[in-house]
Amino acid sequence: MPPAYTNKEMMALAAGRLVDNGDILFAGTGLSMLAATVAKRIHAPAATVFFETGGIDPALAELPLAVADPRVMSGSCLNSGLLDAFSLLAHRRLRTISFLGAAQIDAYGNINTTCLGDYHRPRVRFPGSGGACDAMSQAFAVILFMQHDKQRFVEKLDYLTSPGWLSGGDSREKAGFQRGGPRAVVTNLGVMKFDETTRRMYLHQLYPGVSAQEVADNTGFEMDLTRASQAEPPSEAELKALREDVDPQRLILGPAAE
Amino acid sequence: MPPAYTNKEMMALAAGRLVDNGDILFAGTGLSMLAATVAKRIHAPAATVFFETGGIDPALAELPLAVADPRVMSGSCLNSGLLDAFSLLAHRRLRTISFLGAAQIDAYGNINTTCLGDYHRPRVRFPGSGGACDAMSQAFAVILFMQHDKQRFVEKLDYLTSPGWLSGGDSREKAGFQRGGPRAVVTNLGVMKFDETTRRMYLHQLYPGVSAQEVADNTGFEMDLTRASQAEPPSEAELKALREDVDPQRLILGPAAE
Amino acid sequence: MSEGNDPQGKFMSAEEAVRRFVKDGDLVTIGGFTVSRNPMALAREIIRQGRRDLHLAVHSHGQAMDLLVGAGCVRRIEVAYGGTGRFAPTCIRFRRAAQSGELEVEDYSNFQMGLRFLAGALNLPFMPCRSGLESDLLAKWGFSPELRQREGKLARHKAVVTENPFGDTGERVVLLPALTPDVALIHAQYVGDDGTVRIKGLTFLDLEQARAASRVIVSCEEIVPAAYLRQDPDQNSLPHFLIDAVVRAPYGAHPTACHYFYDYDPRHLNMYRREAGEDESFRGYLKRWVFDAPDQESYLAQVGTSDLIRIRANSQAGYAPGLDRR
Amino acid sequence: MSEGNDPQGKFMSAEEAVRRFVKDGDLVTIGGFTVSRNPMALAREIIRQGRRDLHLAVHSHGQAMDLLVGAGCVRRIEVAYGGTGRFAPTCIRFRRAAQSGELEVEDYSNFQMGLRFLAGALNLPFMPCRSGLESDLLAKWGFSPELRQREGKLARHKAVVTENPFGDTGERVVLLPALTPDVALIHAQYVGDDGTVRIKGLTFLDLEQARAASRVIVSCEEIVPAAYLRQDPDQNSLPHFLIDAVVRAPYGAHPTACHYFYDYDPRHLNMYRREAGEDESFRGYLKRWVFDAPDQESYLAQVGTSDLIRIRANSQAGYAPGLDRR
Repeated sequence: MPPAYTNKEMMALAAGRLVDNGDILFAGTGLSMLAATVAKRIHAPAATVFFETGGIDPALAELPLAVADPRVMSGSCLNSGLLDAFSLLAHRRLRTISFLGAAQIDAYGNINTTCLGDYHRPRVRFPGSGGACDAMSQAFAVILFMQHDKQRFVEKLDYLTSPGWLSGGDSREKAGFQRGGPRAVVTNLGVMKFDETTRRMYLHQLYPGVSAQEVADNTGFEMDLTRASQAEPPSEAELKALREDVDPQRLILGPAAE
Repeated sequence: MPPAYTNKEMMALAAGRLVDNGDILFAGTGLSMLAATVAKRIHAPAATVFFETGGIDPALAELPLAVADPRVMSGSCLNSGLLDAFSLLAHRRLRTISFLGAAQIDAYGNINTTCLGDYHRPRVRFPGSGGACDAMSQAFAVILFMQHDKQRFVEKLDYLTSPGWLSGGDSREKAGFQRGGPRAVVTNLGVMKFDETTRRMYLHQLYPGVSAQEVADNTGFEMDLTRASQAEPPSEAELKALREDVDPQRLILGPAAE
Repeated sequence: MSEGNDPQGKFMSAEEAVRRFVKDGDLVTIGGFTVSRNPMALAREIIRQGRRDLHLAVHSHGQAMDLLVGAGCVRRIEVAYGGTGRFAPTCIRFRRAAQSGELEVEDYSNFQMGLRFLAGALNLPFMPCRSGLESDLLAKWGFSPELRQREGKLARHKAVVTENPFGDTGERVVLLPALTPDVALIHAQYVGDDGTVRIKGLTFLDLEQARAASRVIVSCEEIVPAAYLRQDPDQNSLPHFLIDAVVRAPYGAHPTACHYFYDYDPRHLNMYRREAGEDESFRGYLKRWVFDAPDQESYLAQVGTSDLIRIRANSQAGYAPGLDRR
Repeated sequence: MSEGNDPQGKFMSAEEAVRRFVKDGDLVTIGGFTVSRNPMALAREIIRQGRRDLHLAVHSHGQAMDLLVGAGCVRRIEVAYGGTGRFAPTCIRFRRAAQSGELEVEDYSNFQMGLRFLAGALNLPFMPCRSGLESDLLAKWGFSPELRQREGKLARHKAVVTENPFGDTGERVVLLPALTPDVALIHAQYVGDDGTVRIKGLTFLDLEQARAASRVIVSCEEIVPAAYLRQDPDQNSLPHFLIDAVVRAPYGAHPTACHYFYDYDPRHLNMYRREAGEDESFRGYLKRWVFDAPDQESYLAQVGTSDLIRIRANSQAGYAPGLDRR
């Protein structure tokens, strides 16, 4: 019988699998921290993780709960500050991959982490850009985390915090961006990617036990479901690394599977 | 009988006397290094010296021969780099006083440290601006060192490296500078200052034994000589500090007085 | 303060530093980042003294910002992020104040805020930036053009899009106005008895914020002889002549972390999240932790020895390994 | 190199580093400042390999710049200052090459060059600046508009004067184009066996230069275990993944100084000033100190033990106290 696992575990591992050995990873808090650290411990030991706060390639002996956690300052290659970190994010030669979460996303991978409702009198206020707009504007590529539901996968964002593929096609390039844009969206249902030409989101992989219809039902815009394959379930080795090594206190993973 | 002294000694001391206790001094090489360190040892112990290289308030146990001399990195308050140093030079609240030398100066205190003759095929090439243009543009005030002769005190500069009072009057302010400009010119004959209204150079002090006519004979433009007073000769204490404490090897002072 | 010399009268209590250097209506910036090195002792003193109409300019800020906003000291904020990681993904009082409209918010990104402080530090009027073209960070202004015209401290525009004049392609670039705060509040590990500041661990934007500000207040864990810090000037962070006030405040960043001294305090931060959730319980929090504790010493007595010991940093790691952070 | 691990093949000889990473015509920048931490071992290797048509972009530069210019490697230079303090108030070969017209010179100030490297490091297209309005630094262009149009590596303008769009006063501001060198040459005290760089003493513009460049070569006094440098990451300067080549070169900055390792060498610098003064004696200098000494080891044998010992840095001061510097 295959091992039981939670949605969060599947998401962290699905995102981690998108990391290549040698990648330079710009990680945020929460799931992105898990994805980066689990990838580094399983298949990408030469990947380097750094944080917008200036912590470059720390030992990460314990899981940081924020990008300013003192755990990103220990055993590092370099302790610096925000401007140094962003100089690496934006470096012409480094292929920095960024992990980000969001409150809303549209069909072209533009995201909202600022508010719902009117900006001047928001119904719900979120934390804001932080480094998200910078990563979406300047990183080599971005991998996004989302809870998959219609309130979050929307036709039109309440606020466009961070530019993805804008209105698709070559609109991002025309707007003045030199590179980057979202590469994948990892949700609790599967992994989406973006068409090479139209830059519109499509379903790339379904997690075991999830149907394409479930994705459609939870997406507030039209999405191409025809290219989907099945994601590998988490392996014993992946789950062991994630649970015993990366987040033994389940600080980010939350409650264990039944 | 008063003590014998050299021109360079008189110049270093005359410039040093212009320093107030508590001043923040941006020092270059050569005489400016002497002026700053001798002032600090005689009447302005709370003056702070820093260098464009990033050496902030070093101990200066030995005289540096260049602003990148390792002697500006020892016992310092802070070792940083050029951008930090220039942020202090340009700081809105700090009243940084800069010492500079030059190859040519005009009646409004604009200076040339770049070349004689045509810029593209110079007759004589000098080192260039270094931080001089930055100090003349942004320091709170500048004190200049010059050898006093007609080739150096000229009607028109071969190259305007660093802006002084430009064409006089309010031309500096109109050009866009927020503050600063040259306060005094210390030469081997005396000390010049700039008229508060016209911003034209005038003779402020003559060294002992120097006549106003001598200044006129060695100046390539009309200079008001009517306001000149006599400078105090170096005191025993000043000479002792300079010779025994600041530059015992006479690295910058050069040959001693007969 | 220590028994060191104090020729310039820089060393003083938090009460005196805030009284002398933080005024109603000031443009204030605070050092640290989310859960690290927030100048909490200074923030609590600002609340005690009832400062009003402050304009905060911060990047990713958490505990100090949320407390000042919650206590009603802040009228306007320029901000990139309000959160404390897992403890409060969005700062609780910040969220409520933004939603109720009592706080005027102007959003930027972290790189943008970093460049704006850098511009202030280098005395440049603006900075170019490649972040945010076509985003609502540029399109939606929290501070209206009219307000910007009226208030001398605000730049005329939130941002301006222009073309790079040095290339052939008409490449579009964002220009951002410099930030020159009236006062910067910084918490550091060490200050020398001449005022020299040494920060350990990440410096975030503290150095740019301090250099951009007209006045700088530094609270610190330890005051040490200047000669000790001058043995290795490479490690120092800010020169003494930029610092207006130094306040000795052990655990002055609590409940946020101070690298090599103490970790963040998960129990306090979780308790804060619960109490900040409702107006009445938040008033109870302020009473207990700010107003009834008139200085840092009485605040620490309120925290108690067992929590202070539990978060004490391990000398090798710089944090508290194995700390229960649930 | 040391016996450390070298998974990415970064550790190599000066010969290999220059052969692989410095090409004819490259835009090259060098770290250090006048008489300190010039990457001399790398500069000598570039001369040995006969690189031509280099375009140097430097701030205040002395020994390495003058040697490269004198040896005929450099066609163009963007520079703020060419001198070595008291030893050569204007660099000797630089002066001759500028006067003869064989070197094309474009002048900036040090703050301007710093901002241009910073722009490159932050991937910004330009930087504003308040230095140089109404000066010939702006008015006189060393590189003509036509040359700038023809050469892809050059910005279209030396500088542009514009207005600050954020104020009401039409305040004038200088814009300066970013510098993004093909290669940066840096000399550091320590490199970890993973490539992490630690510079002691002043960092000048080395960090901005390295981050702005497409490729980075670092020569160093010592290669040490990465774990040693990671014990105090606050003191490190550049991350391993920015570094393309690491060259172990003890006394690699000689005759310039390397803080905590050795002072500048006054005898050598005075001798250089004399020999650089005439073409023939300068050819003799190059023969003896560059071509007849095919690597750093033979160069140091040529310098000799007594000079190396004489300039050795005192551990407390970081330089050689009492050194005869006349």
